[in-house]
Amino acid sequence: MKSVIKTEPVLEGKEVTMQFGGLKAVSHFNLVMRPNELVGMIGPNGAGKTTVFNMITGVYTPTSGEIFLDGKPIHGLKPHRICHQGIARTFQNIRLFKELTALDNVRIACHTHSSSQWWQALLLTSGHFAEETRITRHAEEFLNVLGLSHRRDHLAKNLPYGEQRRLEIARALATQPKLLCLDEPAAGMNTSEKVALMELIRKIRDDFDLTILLIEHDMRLVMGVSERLLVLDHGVTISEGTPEMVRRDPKVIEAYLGLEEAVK
Amino acid sequence: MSEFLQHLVNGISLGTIYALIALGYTMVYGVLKLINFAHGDVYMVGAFGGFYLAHLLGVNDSPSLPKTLVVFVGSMLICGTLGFLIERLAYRPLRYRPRLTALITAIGISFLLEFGFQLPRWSFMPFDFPPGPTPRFFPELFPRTIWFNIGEVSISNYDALALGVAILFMVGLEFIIYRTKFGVAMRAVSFDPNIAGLMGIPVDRIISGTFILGSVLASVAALLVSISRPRIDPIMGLMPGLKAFVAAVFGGIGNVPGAMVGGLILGLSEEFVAGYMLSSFRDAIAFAILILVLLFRPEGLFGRITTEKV
Amino acid sequence: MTHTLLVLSLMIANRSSAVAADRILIGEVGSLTGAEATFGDSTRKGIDLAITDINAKGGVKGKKLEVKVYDDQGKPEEAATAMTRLIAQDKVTLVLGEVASSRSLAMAPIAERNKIPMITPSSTNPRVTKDGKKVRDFVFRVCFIDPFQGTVMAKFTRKNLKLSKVAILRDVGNDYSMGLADYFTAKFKELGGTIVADESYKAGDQDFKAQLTSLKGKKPEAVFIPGYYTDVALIARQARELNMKQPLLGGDGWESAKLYEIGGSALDNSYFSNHYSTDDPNPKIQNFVKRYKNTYGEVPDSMSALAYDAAMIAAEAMTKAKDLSGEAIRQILASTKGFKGVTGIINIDQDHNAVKPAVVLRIQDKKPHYVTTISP
Amino acid sequence: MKLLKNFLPFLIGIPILWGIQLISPPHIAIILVNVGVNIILAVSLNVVNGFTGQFSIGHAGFMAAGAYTTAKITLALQDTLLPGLSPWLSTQTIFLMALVAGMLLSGTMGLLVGMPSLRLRGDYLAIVTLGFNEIIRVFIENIRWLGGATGLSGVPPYTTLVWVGLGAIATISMARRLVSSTHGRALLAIREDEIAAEAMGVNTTKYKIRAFVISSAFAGLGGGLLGHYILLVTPKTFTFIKSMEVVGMVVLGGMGSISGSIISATLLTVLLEGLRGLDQYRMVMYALLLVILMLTRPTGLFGTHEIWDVLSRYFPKRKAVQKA
Repeated sequence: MKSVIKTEPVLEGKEVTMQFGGLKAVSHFNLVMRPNELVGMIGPNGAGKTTVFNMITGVYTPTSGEIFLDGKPIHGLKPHRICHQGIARTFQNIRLFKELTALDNVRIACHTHSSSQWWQALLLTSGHFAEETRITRHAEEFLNVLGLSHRRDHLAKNLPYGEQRRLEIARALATQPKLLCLDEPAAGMNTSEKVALMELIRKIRDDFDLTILLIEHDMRLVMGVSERLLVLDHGVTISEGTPEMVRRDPKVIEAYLGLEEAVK
Repeated sequence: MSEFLQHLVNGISLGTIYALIALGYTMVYGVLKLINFAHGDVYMVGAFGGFYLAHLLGVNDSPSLPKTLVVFVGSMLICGTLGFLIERLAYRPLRYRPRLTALITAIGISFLLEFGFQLPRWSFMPFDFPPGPTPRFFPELFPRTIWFNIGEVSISNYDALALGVAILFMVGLEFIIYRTKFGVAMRAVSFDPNIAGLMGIPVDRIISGTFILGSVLASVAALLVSISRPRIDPIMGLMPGLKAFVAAVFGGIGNVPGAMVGGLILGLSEEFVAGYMLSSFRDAIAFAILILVLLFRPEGLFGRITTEKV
Repeated sequence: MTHTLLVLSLMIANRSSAVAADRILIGEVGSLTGAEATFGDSTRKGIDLAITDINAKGGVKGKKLEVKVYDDQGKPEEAATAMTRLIAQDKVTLVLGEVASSRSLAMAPIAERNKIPMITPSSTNPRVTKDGKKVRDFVFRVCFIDPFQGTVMAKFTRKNLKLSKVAILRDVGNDYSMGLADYFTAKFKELGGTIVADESYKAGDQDFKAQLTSLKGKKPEAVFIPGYYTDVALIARQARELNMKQPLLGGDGWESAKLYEIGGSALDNSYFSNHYSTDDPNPKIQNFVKRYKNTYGEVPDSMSALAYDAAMIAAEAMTKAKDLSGEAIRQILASTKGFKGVTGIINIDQDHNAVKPAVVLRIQDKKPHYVTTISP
Repeated sequence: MKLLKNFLPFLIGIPILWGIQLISPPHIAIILVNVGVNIILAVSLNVVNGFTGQFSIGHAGFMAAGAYTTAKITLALQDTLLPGLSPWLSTQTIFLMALVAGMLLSGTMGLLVGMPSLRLRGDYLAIVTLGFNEIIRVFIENIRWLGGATGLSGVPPYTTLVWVGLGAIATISMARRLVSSTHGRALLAIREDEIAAEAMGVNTTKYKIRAFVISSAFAGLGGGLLGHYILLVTPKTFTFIKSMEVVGMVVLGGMGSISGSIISATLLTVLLEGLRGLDQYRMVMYALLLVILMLTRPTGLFGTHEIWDVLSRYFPKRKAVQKA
């Protein structure tokens, strides 16, 4: 841990605010992520977690504030530019390319690092073929990592739910990101699937040398896997720290855990 | 000055036509998200329905108010039925398919009506149907009179009536949509037909109702236009239909006052382009204005921005 | 793939009927559907009437005439396909058509290539029969050409009506209208008149008041509207609604009973040039009008009259020709002199245009009245 | 080897097309030319409407741009002989260059139209493309240099069945190569989910415009070929009705299916020709068949599949049944 802290941050958000009309979805959000960190973001529904994701990945341009990746500003860039800079994401409401095969879903993500030109594809240059082979091999590797090799030629829409979630992760990995943002990757899974998934996420982080930002609803799960937690409520960070610290934070208990406990 | 005033009156009169057709267009679109390409042809059928009824009643020889009313009601009934049938047979089976699919059947229906009406007369028909391609004279249901003059510019009862009816329709539609049970159901179906169905709304009936309403509007528009511009033919709905669609998009498709305003703006801009600039570029410039508006306001004048939830 | 295609098309082709020995097949291409269907419809009726008449008198060379009609939807590329099919598959002896120059222009090269005579009843663009400097050997017409009719109306307006300020309202999408307007302008200016305004409309428009209002502001003494009756009737009505009292002027595209029916009294005191006058006591014309009325229940328009003449000239040429080869018929057609048609006495000139006098008619009380004849 | 693979479809195509051209009587040839041109139009429109999922209904405008450019060039160079070439080779070369110029200009038009309008979606994009179609047509009608309402007549008869066939092969190869490349997959990604595509690093705006430009260029090719067959280029050929017909072919064939577009273009063209004997009833029948086909095959003849995929799936299944 100590060695991690010394290095420069991968992602840094400074006073990021997002306003929709009169509604402040996120206000003065600050975040620093060090290399190889696995940070969990929690908060009740409508707390602004996904909005934070959308700002980091460029879907929304923050109303004010700055976001840096490796020290370079990325706020206001288009999503594809941010993706090229090294941030990849999954979506809360799975957004696979439904009518395409699992392999094609991943191959599309490999496009980010393709050097071929479109006219090469039309003229069938040898560079084009080499590139296509490389991309396919690459994509197959990622399918393999996520245990989806047997689904290579299946249409994404026909995969079971859990596998669709994993395919989204494979697709995000294929863009070769520095930072991976996972939006409720375990939603809709049963407990054993969830545990397996969290193991997988940790393994991916280590194997691919990644930094991961994770939104998760399941408290126990996110506490088990994250090194650091961030709690959002009504667009404001109400607590930040190790899972133990957050768990004990009275504000968190009041805003989020308290509610859940009370229901139980 | 009087020329400008005359252009203004002409433009409003032309815009009223577009608005009348656009109202029906926008209604159907609002609920179904379907470009009902056949709307212009329903309009054409409305005109011919009125034409046949007027001849049947001998309006040409002795026009009277009751006869005029019968012509209007009859034509509305014909179009309402046609609208119902089109939706039932050609659109409903494709409701949950990609929208382009229904667009193609809409084009098919449009062709069917246009080319069907261009056929030579069937010998077994007691009256002159199909009418064939030759234009027909639409009988004068009531004479044109000048209501008042401003300098050299005169305003006729035809123009005033059309504008009055258009405004009445706009207000009426707004009332139906926001103040009646049917309107609430329509809005629910427009929002999401599946969920509306789950909430116990008879989706099929609401959509049928919307189609009938839209088609009835088309028939009234057709009659009002045909009275003042008494030439009707099987393809009379093609260009007005297209222009009305442009007007509806212009105002923000699905939005009733938007269709009205869009129609008027389109009519006025065409009028002033043709009157003061190059009349041969009339259509091009009308489209160019539309494109410019859409580039700066992609949702149309009164449309709502729909953002996709990520 | 291509093979399947070929088989498919050959299947269509094989339906073709062999020409029986006792009849002569001629082809017709027309816009039976689409935006200009009404003109195709009139033309077809005119041709059908002519064929009935010819066959009643024993046909051509003792054989009955038969017409094969193909629709082109008013599209040039369809006209080309239809023309090719008539010649190559149906093996017609001669082709009649098309109404519009843009479609005749697509058909003319095919007639030329296959050496099959083609007579267009009403395509007025000079290029239909004369491609650049070269006259198309197999293409003829029985109607006026644009330069002639435009000139006639310019002369009439300037000399007979003694008007000097005229406005033009033309159909921008229609080559006939554009041609007439251009030649009218040239001649009228040459005769010392001025064109005070030149506006355009598009066929099928519902509203012409924008253009009319700006024309009105220029205070012309007359408005030349070289369009078709379908639009002119509405234009006239709207002009009168705008209190424009000037005479309206036009060409043979005006001639139709529908003009008077739709336009009503708005057309009073208007003039147009035509091939003939329906009130001309000439029995040939009266007989045609009567028979047309009896057959179709309507008064013929200029399209049907021209179509009738085109079919009649074709029949005469086939009768006179030594055999039914394209070349033989072509030679007779090219030397046609003094053919007495419904639309006047037709001479075919070296450019394969019909040379005949034009009559100018005045509309009063929903009827055309003969005013004068202007010779070429 | 590389070169061979590149030109293989053309090398195989030329003798076959040549053969067909030799044995086809003119009335068959003209139908085949129409089929070929419609294949070019449908397949190229499919790149935008089917692959990329953008709703364009202004294809005829780009056809017009290509047709007029090509015709203007060949008319101007009609009597020119390129040095060092036989007359035949010289005209063929001029025609090829004119076609390429036509494609370049229509592609440029596609760029000019696409850049502002591809920000719009769905029906709004549709109406804007339709609007541009009409604008292009109205402008041509008003330009005397382009022949106004009559158009350009006396266009030299350069288009042959071989030319059209090669054009179709080029279009189909373009579409197939594109869709099986990483660039084509980027287009498919846009169709499936624009936001996800963008998040995966696809510059959606750039790719949409690129698809639009390629599609427009090939529409220009179709226009140029058609013009040099009917020897006439007129605004009447390029109305929005023509655009709608092409959209009909694409949807009927199945959005995103190349073979679907080919087959539906062929089917509809041959069908329309086969019905010609019915006079006025022809278009009524055509409209009825269009509606019935759409109702019975709502996703088009092939959906998003290709005939080669469908076949390969069909055969193993039949084997399985036999075993059982």
